[in-house]
Amino acid sequence: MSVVIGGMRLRGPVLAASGTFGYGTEVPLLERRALGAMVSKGIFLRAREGTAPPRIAETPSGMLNAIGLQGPGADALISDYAPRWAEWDFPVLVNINGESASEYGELTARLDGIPGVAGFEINISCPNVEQGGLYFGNDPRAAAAVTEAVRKRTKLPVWVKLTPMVSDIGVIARAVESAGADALCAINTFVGMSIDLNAYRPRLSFRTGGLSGPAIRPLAIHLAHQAARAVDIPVIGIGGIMRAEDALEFLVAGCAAVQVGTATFVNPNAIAEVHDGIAAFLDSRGFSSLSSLPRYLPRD
Amino acid sequence: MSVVIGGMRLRGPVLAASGTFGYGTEVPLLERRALGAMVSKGIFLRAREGTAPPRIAETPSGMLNAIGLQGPGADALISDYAPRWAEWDFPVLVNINGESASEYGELTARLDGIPGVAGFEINISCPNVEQGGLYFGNDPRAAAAVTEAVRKRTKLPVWVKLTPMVSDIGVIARAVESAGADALCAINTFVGMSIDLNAYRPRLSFRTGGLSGPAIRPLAIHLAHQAARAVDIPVIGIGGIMRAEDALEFLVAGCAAVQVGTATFVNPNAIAEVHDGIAAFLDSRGFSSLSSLPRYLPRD
Amino acid sequence: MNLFLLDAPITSKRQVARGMFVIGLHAPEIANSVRAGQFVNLALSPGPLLRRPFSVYRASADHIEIVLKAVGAGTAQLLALEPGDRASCLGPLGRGFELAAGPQTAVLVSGGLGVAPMPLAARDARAAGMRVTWVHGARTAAELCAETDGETVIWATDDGSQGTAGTAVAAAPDAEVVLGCGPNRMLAALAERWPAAQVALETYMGCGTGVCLGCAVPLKGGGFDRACKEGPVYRAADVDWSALPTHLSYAVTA
Amino acid sequence: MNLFLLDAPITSKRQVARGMFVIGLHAPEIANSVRAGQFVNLALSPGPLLRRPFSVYRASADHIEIVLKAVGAGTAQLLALEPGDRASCLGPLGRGFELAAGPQTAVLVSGGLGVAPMPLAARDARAAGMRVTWVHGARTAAELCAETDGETVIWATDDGSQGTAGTAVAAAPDAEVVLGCGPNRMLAALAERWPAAQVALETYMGCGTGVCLGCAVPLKGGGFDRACKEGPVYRAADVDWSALPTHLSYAVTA
Ligand SMILES: Cc1cc2nc3c(=O)[nH]c(=O)nc-3n(C[C@H](O)[C@H](O)[C@H](O)COP(=O)(O)OP(=O)(O)OC[C@H]3O[C@@H](n4cnc5c(N)ncnc54)[C@H](O)[C@@H]3O)c2cc1C
Ligand SMILES: Cc1cc2nc3c(=O)[nH]c(=O)nc-3n(C[C@H](O)[C@H](O)[C@H](O)COP(=O)(O)OP(=O)(O)OC[C@H]3O[C@@H](n4cnc5c(N)ncnc54)[C@H](O)[C@@H]3O)c2cc1C
Ligand SMILES: Cc1cc2nc3c(=O)[nH]c(=O)nc-3n(C[C@H](O)[C@H](O)[C@H](O)COP(=O)(O)O)c2cc1C
Ligand SMILES: Cc1cc2nc3c(=O)[nH]c(=O)nc-3n(C[C@H](O)[C@H](O)[C@H](O)COP(=O)(O)O)c2cc1C
Ligand code: FES
Ligand code: FES
Repeated sequence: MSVVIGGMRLRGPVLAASGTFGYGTEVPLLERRALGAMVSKGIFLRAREGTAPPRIAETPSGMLNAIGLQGPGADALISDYAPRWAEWDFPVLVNINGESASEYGELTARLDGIPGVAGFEINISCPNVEQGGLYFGNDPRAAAAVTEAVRKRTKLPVWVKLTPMVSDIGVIARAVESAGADALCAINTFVGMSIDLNAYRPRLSFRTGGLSGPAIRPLAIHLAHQAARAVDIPVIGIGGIMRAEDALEFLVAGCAAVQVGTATFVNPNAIAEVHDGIAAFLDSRGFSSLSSLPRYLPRD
Repeated sequence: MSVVIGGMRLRGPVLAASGTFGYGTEVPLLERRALGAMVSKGIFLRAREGTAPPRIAETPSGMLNAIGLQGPGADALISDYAPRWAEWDFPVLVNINGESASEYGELTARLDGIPGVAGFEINISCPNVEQGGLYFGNDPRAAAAVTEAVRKRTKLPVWVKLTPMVSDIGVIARAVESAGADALCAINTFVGMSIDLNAYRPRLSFRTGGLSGPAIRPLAIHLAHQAARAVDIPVIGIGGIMRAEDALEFLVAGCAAVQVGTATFVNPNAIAEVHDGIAAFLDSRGFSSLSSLPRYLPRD
Repeated sequence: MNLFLLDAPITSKRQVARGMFVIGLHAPEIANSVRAGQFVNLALSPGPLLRRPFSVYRASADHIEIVLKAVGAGTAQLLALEPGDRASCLGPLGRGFELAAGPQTAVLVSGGLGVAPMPLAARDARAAGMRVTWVHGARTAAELCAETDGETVIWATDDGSQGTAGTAVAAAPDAEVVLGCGPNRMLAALAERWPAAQVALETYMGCGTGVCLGCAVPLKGGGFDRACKEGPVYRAADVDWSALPTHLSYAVTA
Repeated sequence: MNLFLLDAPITSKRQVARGMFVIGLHAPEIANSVRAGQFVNLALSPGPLLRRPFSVYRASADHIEIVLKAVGAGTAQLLALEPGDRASCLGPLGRGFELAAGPQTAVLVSGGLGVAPMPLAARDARAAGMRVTWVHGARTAAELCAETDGETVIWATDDGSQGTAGTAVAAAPDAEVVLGCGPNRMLAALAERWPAAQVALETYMGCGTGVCLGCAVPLKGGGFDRACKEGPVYRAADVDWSALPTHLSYAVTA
């Protein structure tokens, strides 16, 4: 079940999504054998405290989060985590964030060449920061500028994580493809709000949060499919995958791989179960490999 | 619990959403006493067959639909339904659709003055038609042009139903407010896709469908709130309301009323239960009327 | 026509074929008014968002029965219920078989779970004065519903393990009145042989009450009907079988 | 530290105060390794998406117990389970109380459902050689957890209907080691009186395993800790109580 994503061979198509797997060191129970790759929690160049609690709220088949990209910054990442990643048998990509295109570039330069850092996932889609984040993901020119700034500083794989908060994801997808992205990740969370009827104000201190989980899956499949139709680089599908069948929907819809996020909170073995379930499905349908799975990807 | 929406007094804040209540004649079980108003299934000037089956697919806490605005057209509406509406003790608004601004205008002119037609809800947000629909809802100029075309043809209340498939709903909201809308309805369904793993293609014959139900509620609350912050006319909240508490979240977030859709499929008494639940809530918190409910509506 | 929304207690559960069970529900208002071919719409909470439609299998003074297999999450959850548990039950829904009184011959043709409306259909056809023959088919003997309600049944199995080898449609004798229920593919075959047959067909449903237009049935004459309102029983010749999905994809199965 | 994911059968259920129940689960691996103040994360399917955290109330060779009230959909569903039903149980999670061995005096202060970690805490404190006093408070006598595990308990009720009138914090004697659990508001009061107390606090949780950063606890020294990993037990003086939500809004209550 190995797949090649923008020049990088992964041992399987099921990856850990950013922000839902920490730095890969937290959950002892997890079966790592099935992990194709891990994307680290998003970081900025400098350490960030994140937002005040409450940071999460549950919703029907989903959850809102506004963590605010709490993280240790580049230096601590390099000293505390990268050395451990360097010893693992799967690649770790760093989810990078910035308040300007040049800050993204600076962070890339700082991390490029550090053993353990196998590539970059550019986050231009975080709904939970006051500066940057979503803004870059909404505007094709800004998205391309950030991608270029990162691309110039590294030869490692560069993935760009798209926001769903757009009228036409194809426009952004093509813009970042032209700017040198090796792959696209679709999608990040949708902006949502939930009201506390005791306090008569939003449940989250940040007021809004990003919606993840099974609730968004049909929307995510559509957006990943639209992105895949728009570009020639691989698209990694993300959003509400709980079981192998969910991942298979993204794969049939044109994705080359998938990331699993919120499911890990409910089931720390989710990645292994999704991976094994895909293998069992292929087997039961008589497909010898993932590449023989039929795809539904009409080109306009 | 009566509310005034753009000059029209409604006996309660809970309305029936378009397309989920037919023409109001179908479900005998329903308790009509609680209905503030009904919005009819969307129609075009001429009869439409709608899309081929499968038209719906269930998703986690939601459903996709691609009905394709099947409907009898203006003439049959006028002869078969309007006379019955004229005898009811709550207003019926017609959800109007067109392939061009002038077609919206023509339909309005045809229905204006017909006894039983109490107002118009302009649908510029249907994701399930090849022509028109979403296109008008994405572009502030097109949205305003449609609104103006309708506004010119009637003195009845004109509501505009917004699409969630935009980066900034406030822009569209302000555009249609300026063009003469009396109220906004937020929101229509989100575009989604679900894959049939037996056929390796989308479950819906139309390929994509509109996502409704509790899954979208946090997204809908956020969008209704954003719209309410952007304009001075009332906003009617729509999306995933199943119980009174869900409706109250929209009301606290700044909405003047709500529409209930998918919930009716599961519980034909949903509207009465939501209505009664709001009344009980106000009572338990010691609020003498809906207008004393605290609102969370900071102005930028 | 009246419609009832009941919080109905499960009163019984028994197996009638491999994987196929009959569940009894205390639902007096529905039991008293249901006609053969009509259905109820069941919901569990917590459970899937939408209700699930099931034909009424039998009805006594206070109880209705439904027959089902676990094909996905909703049916699996229903089958996990035990007597004493409750399900929300909306019904009776749809238009049933039309059985004009008279001394006619009637043949009831059912495939697999299409057995569901047949006990009531047999009862009502007999009450209307008809001579009833019931033909029931399945893939293999173990999947044939064992209950015949005292009717003589002609069996058919794809693998010949019981009764005629082949389909129920092929095994059925001619008759003046033909009633059918089973997979849409089988009903299409039945329509070829008996254009005037009444068939109860299956579509995905959103509401079951006629308001969502989700259950579209393509008509030979053009346009769509609602399976939950004008159907689920149709005159076989009226349906555009080529445009009706032949296979409803419930859970993922190979 | 090992973590276990078990499909645990419910083995018992009993009422211990008005609306408050103790549920027993067969979970040998967790029962053998859990420490006072640690919690388990329970899930039901179908049920809410996220797991729900519960302190371990007692642990025997093969079983753990939790104590709970129905405050919303998840807890109501858990309370509807009967012996024989199963729940998915992840644990033990978090860092428990630290009880250095020695002949010290210990006071356990609990309010309402904050009783949850106290039976294990009393057991472990005694095992560490401490003299234990347990002070338990609630709004009114009927809401006091009736089980004392053989410990002498000083009771406190807001309305004076049993024991001292007032809060458990006010009713507690001084001691060298202070352990507290209860509403965050009560813990803030406890922190004023005993800055060195160890308190088990409550936050919303996404994962319970340290990966989501959803359970942020604001620290006096700045920044945030994870209640599920560095907590839920904190040195009272380390927490910025003014920035910790005092009231977690579960279901809608007046
Ligand atoms: C009029 C009528 C009568 C029926 N009578 C019987 C009967 O007597 N016995 C019996 O066993 N079965 C009967 N069925 C079929 C039965 O309704 C389905 O097997 C059942 O709904 C499957 O639900 P599930 O959750 O187990 O399947 P899943 O595989 O979980 O369903 C998968 C998805 O398919 C969709 N879906 C499934 N069923 C429906 C539906 N009916 N409408 C809309 N969407 C749907 C939903 O998206 C659902 O999430 C009848 C169907 C109809 C229309
Ligand atoms: C460490 C710890 C130990 C606890 N121990 C106990 C105990 O021993 N006994 C006991 O009765 N209670 C205990 N609680 C509280 C218990 O977890 C909550 O009462 C329970 O989660 C409420 O769930 P509900 O579905 O009934 O409430 P709901 O009202 O349905 O919850 C409403 C919403 O609140 C949110 N929510 C609720 N709980 C949490 C949560 N914990 N994390 C994130 N979001 C949440 C979700 O959005 C949920 O949908 C503990 C909590 C923590 C953090
Ligand atoms: C608690 C939480 C934190 C997240 N943090 C990040 C992040 O730091 N960077 C990022 O790109 N995405 C982040 N995400 C988004 C996820 O990576 C993923 O895109 C999203 O949750 C949808 O997938 P899911 O439904 O499988 O969770 C976060 C999601 C959650 C729930
Ligand atoms: C089956 C179905 C048909 C619908 N048809 C229409 C329509 O004709 N016109 C329209 O403006 N909205 C239509 N809608 C959208 C609803 O009015 C509503 O905006 C949406 O479903 C979200 O609300 P809900 O989650 O309460 O259903 C339809 C929704 C459904 C589920
Ligand atoms: S199922 Fe909704 S109209 Fe038939
Ligand atoms: S609950 Fe996820 S980090 Fe603590």
